[in-house]
Amino acid sequence: MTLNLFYFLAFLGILCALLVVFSKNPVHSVLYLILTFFAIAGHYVLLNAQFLAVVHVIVYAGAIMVLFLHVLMLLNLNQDAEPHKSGALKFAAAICSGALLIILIASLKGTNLITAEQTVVADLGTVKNLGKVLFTDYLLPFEITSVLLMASMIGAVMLGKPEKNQSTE
Amino acid sequence: MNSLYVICGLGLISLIAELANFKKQLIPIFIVGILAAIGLAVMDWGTSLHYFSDMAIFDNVALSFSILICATAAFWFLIANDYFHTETHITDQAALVIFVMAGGVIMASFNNMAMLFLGIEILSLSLYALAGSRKLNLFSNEAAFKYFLMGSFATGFLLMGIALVYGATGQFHLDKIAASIAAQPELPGFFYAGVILIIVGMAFKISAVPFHFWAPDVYEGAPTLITSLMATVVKTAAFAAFFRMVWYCFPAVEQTWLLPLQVITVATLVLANVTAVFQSKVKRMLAYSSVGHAGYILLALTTGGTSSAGTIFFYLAAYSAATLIAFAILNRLELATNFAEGSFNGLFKKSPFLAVAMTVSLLSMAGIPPLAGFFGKYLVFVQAISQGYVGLVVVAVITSLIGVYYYFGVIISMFFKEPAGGEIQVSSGLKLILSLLVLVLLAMGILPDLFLPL
Amino acid sequence: MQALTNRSKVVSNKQMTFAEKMYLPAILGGISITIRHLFKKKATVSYPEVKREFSQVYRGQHVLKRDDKGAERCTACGLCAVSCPAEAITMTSAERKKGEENLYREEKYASTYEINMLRCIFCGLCEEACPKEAIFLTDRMVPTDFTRNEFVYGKDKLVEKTDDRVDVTKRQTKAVLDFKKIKQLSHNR
Amino acid sequence: MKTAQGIPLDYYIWLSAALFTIGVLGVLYRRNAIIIFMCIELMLNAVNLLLVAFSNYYNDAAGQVFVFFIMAVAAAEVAVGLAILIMMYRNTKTTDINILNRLKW
Amino acid sequence: MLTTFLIFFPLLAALLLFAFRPQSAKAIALGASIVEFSVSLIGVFTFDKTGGAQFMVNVPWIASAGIHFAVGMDGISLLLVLLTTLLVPFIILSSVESRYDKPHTFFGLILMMQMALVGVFTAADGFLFYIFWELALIPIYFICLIWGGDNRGKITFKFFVYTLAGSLFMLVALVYLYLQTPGSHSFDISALYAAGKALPASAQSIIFWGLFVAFAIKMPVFPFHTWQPDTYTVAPTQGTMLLSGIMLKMGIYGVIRWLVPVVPLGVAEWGSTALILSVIGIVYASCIALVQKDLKRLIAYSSIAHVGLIAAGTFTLSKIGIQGAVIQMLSHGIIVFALFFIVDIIAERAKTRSLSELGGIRNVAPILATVFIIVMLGSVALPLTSGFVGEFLLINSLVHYQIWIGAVAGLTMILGAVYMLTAFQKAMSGEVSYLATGFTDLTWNEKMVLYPIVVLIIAIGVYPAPLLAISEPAVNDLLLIISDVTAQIK
Amino acid sequence: MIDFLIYKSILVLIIFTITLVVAMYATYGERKVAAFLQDRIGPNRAGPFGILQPLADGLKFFMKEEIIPNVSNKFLFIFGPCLAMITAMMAGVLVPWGDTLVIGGKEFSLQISDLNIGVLYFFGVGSIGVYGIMIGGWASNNKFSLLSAIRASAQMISYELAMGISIIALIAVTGTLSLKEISAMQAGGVGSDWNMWNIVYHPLGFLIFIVCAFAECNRAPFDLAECETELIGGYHTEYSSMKLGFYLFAEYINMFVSSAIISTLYFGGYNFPFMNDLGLDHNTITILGTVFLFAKIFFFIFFFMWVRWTLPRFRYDQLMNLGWKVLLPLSIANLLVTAGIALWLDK
Repeated sequence: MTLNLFYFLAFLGILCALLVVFSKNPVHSVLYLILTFFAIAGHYVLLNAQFLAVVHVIVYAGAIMVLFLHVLMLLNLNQDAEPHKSGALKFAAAICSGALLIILIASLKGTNLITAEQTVVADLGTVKNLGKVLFTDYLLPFEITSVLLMASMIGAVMLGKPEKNQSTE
Repeated sequence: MNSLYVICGLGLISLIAELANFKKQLIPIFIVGILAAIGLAVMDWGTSLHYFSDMAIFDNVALSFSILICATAAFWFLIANDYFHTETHITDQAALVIFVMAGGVIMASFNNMAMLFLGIEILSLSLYALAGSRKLNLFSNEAAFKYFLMGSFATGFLLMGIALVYGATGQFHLDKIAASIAAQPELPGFFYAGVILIIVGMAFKISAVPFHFWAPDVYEGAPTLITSLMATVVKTAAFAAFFRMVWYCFPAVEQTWLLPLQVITVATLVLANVTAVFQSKVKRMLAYSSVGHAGYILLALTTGGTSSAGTIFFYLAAYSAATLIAFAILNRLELATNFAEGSFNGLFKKSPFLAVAMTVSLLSMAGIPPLAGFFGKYLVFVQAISQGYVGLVVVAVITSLIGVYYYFGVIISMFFKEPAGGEIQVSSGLKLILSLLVLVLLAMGILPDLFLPL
Repeated sequence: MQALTNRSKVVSNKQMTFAEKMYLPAILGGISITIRHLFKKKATVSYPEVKREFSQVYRGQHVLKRDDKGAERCTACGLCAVSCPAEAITMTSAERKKGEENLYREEKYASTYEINMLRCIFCGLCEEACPKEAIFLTDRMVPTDFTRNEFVYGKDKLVEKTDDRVDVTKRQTKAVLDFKKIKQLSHNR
Repeated sequence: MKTAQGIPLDYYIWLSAALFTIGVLGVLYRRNAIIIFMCIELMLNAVNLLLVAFSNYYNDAAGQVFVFFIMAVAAAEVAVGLAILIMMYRNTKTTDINILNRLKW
Repeated sequence: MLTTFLIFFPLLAALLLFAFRPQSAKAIALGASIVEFSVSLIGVFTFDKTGGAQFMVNVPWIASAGIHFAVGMDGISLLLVLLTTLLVPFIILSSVESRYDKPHTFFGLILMMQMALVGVFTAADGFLFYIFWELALIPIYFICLIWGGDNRGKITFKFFVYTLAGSLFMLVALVYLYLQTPGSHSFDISALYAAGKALPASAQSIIFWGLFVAFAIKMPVFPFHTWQPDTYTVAPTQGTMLLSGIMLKMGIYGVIRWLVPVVPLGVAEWGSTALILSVIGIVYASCIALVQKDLKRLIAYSSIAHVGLIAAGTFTLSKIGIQGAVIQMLSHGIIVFALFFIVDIIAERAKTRSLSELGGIRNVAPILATVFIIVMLGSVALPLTSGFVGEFLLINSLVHYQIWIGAVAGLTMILGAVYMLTAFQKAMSGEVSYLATGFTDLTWNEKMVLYPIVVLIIAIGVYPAPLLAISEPAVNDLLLIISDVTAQIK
Repeated sequence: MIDFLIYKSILVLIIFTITLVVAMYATYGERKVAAFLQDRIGPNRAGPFGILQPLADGLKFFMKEEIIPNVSNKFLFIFGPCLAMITAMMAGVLVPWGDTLVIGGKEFSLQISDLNIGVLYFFGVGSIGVYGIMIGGWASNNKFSLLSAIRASAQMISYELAMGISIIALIAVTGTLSLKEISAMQAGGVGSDWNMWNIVYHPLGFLIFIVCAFAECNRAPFDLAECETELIGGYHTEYSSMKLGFYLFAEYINMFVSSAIISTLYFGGYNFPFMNDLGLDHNTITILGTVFLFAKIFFFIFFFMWVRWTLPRFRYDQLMNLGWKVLLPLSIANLLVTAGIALWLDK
């Protein structure tokens, strides 16, 4: 059952991911990416990380992709305005990433991990559990994240603000 | 850690300045704050404190790099003083620069992959925005954009590497990863893939060949002062992080990454220096030279083991000081000549002071004694030779000769070519700062012991 | 500048106080106003079942009056057409033949008389202009229809039926008649 | 070598390697800046998936916590990235990265 | 203390010039250099002629890297320091101030140059030697760049890269040696000697080449000489004087002090090659000098020839050879300075240096011609001139080394005589060229420079013994260090 | 297992039906309320008091001609309203419509699923709800629709933040994300169990939440995405027949679900005062509770309408200012204060 679910989600994820890359229309790409994200969210649920799954949906599907779509629409890129990329370049890209895949897959051969004590903690992905780790061990990174968000906020606002003296430059 | 608090606080102050309208006093406040941060870092010297369940460790290496970052930033602010009077989004940009510093300090002191990641991102995100801060300038836009795309792409690799390493060891802490590596008789194959991916990701960040191709564009496109920030503070932070990463975390699997890194080193040295020769714009030349210097630091990194921190520190300090001078002057000239090409022509006649300062800076970068750059190179070479990497050193020597070629191109044009345009006035403030930096270069060259804490 | 009416208000541009800026009192006020309307008497009239009373001077569909003997008052003088600001009225005149005296009051009459109800603005100027007290606006409503042509009302619809007289006495008060008299006099002078 | 739900861990590694590679492919293959950007997001998500799988395998919440950080950063990155994109678009009216070759490689 | 003063006094003066930009820069510079010369004379007189290195100063400089500020002088050093301090006042005196804008910079750079040169000749620490070596490069580079002739950008740059390339290899070699020193490493000269000697022959060969290339470029020895004629031509005369008069000697001094004793086995292995290269250089340069049209260029090539001879003599590793080299360094320094000065005078007045355009100067400027011929004879090593002493010793040593090499090297005297006298004849005698009309004879100023030089040339030629005595113990020490190796070869 | 599935299916079916019916009658209610607030009567022809009006409307939607613009993206054009509908329906899963019913010794919960991340689920579904509008607006290939889609996305993102933070303040006190547990915590309200409704503890949070809920539902005064004066019909300009109906329906379902969530989070859900003092048996209380919940929901639906006919629509910049410069700081302050007090009391 779960394995079948896994296969389905994996298939969906990879298919949609490929469609993201090969769709002519950017908006379609965005939509396929959203589907991919949902497939990944499904994987999270399979992996007992419900909280993460929901957060994933909220953050990626709910915020990030909406922003993408927003920008796409704002810039009105619904026609495929992408110029033709030379075949050689595409070929090179395909070769490069293919090589990367092969390397990654090859490196996975003979996977033997340290066998952790397999006491299954079912509530690993609960808010409580995650919160505990986040606010004890990972407190500093958590706080640092605020600096990060602050920086990105200032950056985005600065770039977004229209220039007052447009004629000077 | 205390200095990190101070720096983050400065970021907030910068934002408050916008609200409370004390922008004029911002730079002095920053300088004082940064000095305080440096002071706090100095007070922690030798304590090697661990913070927040080992998320950050401020040992001497971290402290020294933090101090370097702070000091460079302080000089940067002094140089940028004028800039901050003319630009519009003063407080935003100032805050972003402060955050760059914060990211740098985090990168210098991380002990957990999460900290590294966040540090890199704080630094990078701020820089993406800063690179594009000249919003109506297409070059600036393009620089920001390229930097952003490449930076995120690199982050992807870095993260994949971290994930794979986590998969193999079950840890994010550097020391625990190292322990886990030591404890496991046989590591899974993807662990090595992870290490390589991390290296690739970091190589992007330090712009080592062949992951450097974004650097010249970005350096050229970004506003000159921001470029100087990238070339100094960012480079320092990136190397500090790189050093920690490879020598605190992966020393046991040296055989995996050392050779690739050395190949990268040679490629960086040769390609960057050779390409720099063919650049017509000084800014672009400096960009390539910056990549080239990354090669020398990489040489120190790969040959020195854990003891290479001192060498890296010294080299970075020397390089930062020289780069600050060069970019400050470049910036001044851009303002004076309105971004005309060949603004360095006949600078000696237009402003002898700037010409001499620039010469000192370039000589230092070229590694001419008795300036700091020479001693930096010297330390690198000594270290490499003592570890038996004579071949690498010979390559480095040849490339540094090539370096002389392009640095002297600028010097020749300053002293030899006919100037266009009238004299260039230099404010006494800038003069003072530049003189100070020149003195630093001289002092580092003549009394390097003072600057070799590690 | 002198105020033209006493209805104008002086708008103040003073800074709003914090409480005002919050808008909450204003919103609450608005909300309470609307909720009060919830309980107010409804203004709706369920039309077919209940009909609304018209005012005395309501101006509805036109009628061409006949005199007491049943003869049409209209002499096709054209003053109504001239006075019509919407140019909705057209007519052709004809001479009264022998034996038609009971049909038309005077020697001349309108052989056709058309009002385009789509053009008509129900201003009542035709009524005012009419020297023969022939045309009146009534409290009847112009019914709806499906084609445009149907809205061009001819004499078949306008002239009052002899068996279904329209009462226009309300419009022929003394004041009205006096007014018309004066107008006539002044015109003749 | 299985996760708590009985799915072999290898499968997850392969899956996420595949997604990661598709992301890389997209970055190299496409020219449209927004799509490149999305492909980078895809790469990050592959990493997230991998981290969650490992976290599940090790019974270690740290992996999932790390995913949080990645998500936060991704959101921040998107904000800045799109701001840059829009800024650029205002000036050039295109998001084709090849227009950006005034600064030569 | 004396050495330290000799090093830092010019620097101080230079910095003062830079900082205060006085009007009378030349006078100040001249004064400073004369003070310097007097102090060096004190050195000469207080020098213990039997002892080894003297006036030692040794303070730790970069303690962590085992680098000391160690300076001192033995006989060889002393003579070269003397040469430096002697020539610099003359060089300053010879300059026509008005020709150079920013004179304070110009003279400041010359003084800096002097500081670096003295440093090179006195350094007793490998690192310090390298620093001074490089430091000597910068002022002369700027002198040439700012005040040089046409196309100076490219040519001076070539010069700079050449010499820097060499010195970087020297640095690598020194660092390698440094890392061979025991314990916490040291750059001390004796430690380096010991470290070098302990190395196997193969390693020594590599180091030999690393060091030799640097020195060879500086000297310059064929085939590393290509920068030299252009640079000499393009440099302002004072620059050329510095380059040829003193800087050349750095290379030879390097060979004597830093190459031969450091890697004796390497020298044994490759010394003959170096020697042959030097000899090839002699012949080659002389042949080229024969066909030169430009007077300054001609002297430049003659300089290569002379230096080749000195180098060859040095590589014989015999006492006569090295002694000859030392003397010839002095003599060549003085002579070549004078030659360049005279060329400058001619060029200044006739506005050309082309031999074919000159002529008949003897008729209008007899004193100049006289001085010129004396100096020229010194250059071609006529007996009783200083040139003769050095060349005689050198060729003697070469003949001892290998008879046919001596023979070939001896050619240089003949060839030298040929091109020098041809040049003299073309420039000085014959029809009075249109360019020579209005040619005035030596001014008071120029006489002040040239007369003492002429006196010196003749004095050394007649009585070289004191000089030889000064350098003898040092040479003996040197030979002692390499004695076992030389013994092996024999 | 089978029992469970059957029971759940039935529950789903019931709730589905109820949702639809409520949404249907919400359209009727809207018209009626609008009429009343404007001193009118409203629909009263179809059936007594116009009670069959929704059916008539529905019939009309079905009977109308399907128009799909020629240049639109056909699939997405149809997919948009479907997505809007689906996401709207999905949120209802979590709401605890009542306590448990005990039938034959077995407990049946009146909640379809009690996820331990309930609030977040609601939030997530809400955040993807905007796709329906965006896709529909984009696929129409109409400038006005596109503008509307852009507005909708920007609005949604802006208000999600404040909403999320205001919820977090609530969660910080309740300590759970499960709606069921949050309901249970407010049992009674007034009476023997002295559990205040959350509105008492979080008045500001409630205010922010409800404002954001308005915005998330695209209801006036936040209905910029469909403001007819500027954008004709906004994202559904090109829509007709049942596809338009779906959009309208989705809006009312959203309203219904939002009201249900507001009632659950801040107004005690299915709890009512004195519920345990009346001496009623469990099932009765449950059923009464459900009735009370619906009463609360209907009140809030009424409130939605009430506000719509009271307040004028925002201008776009005002909308953004409100979201970013007022609600967001307020919600953060609220969070801080709440957390501070919670900590203080905890100590």
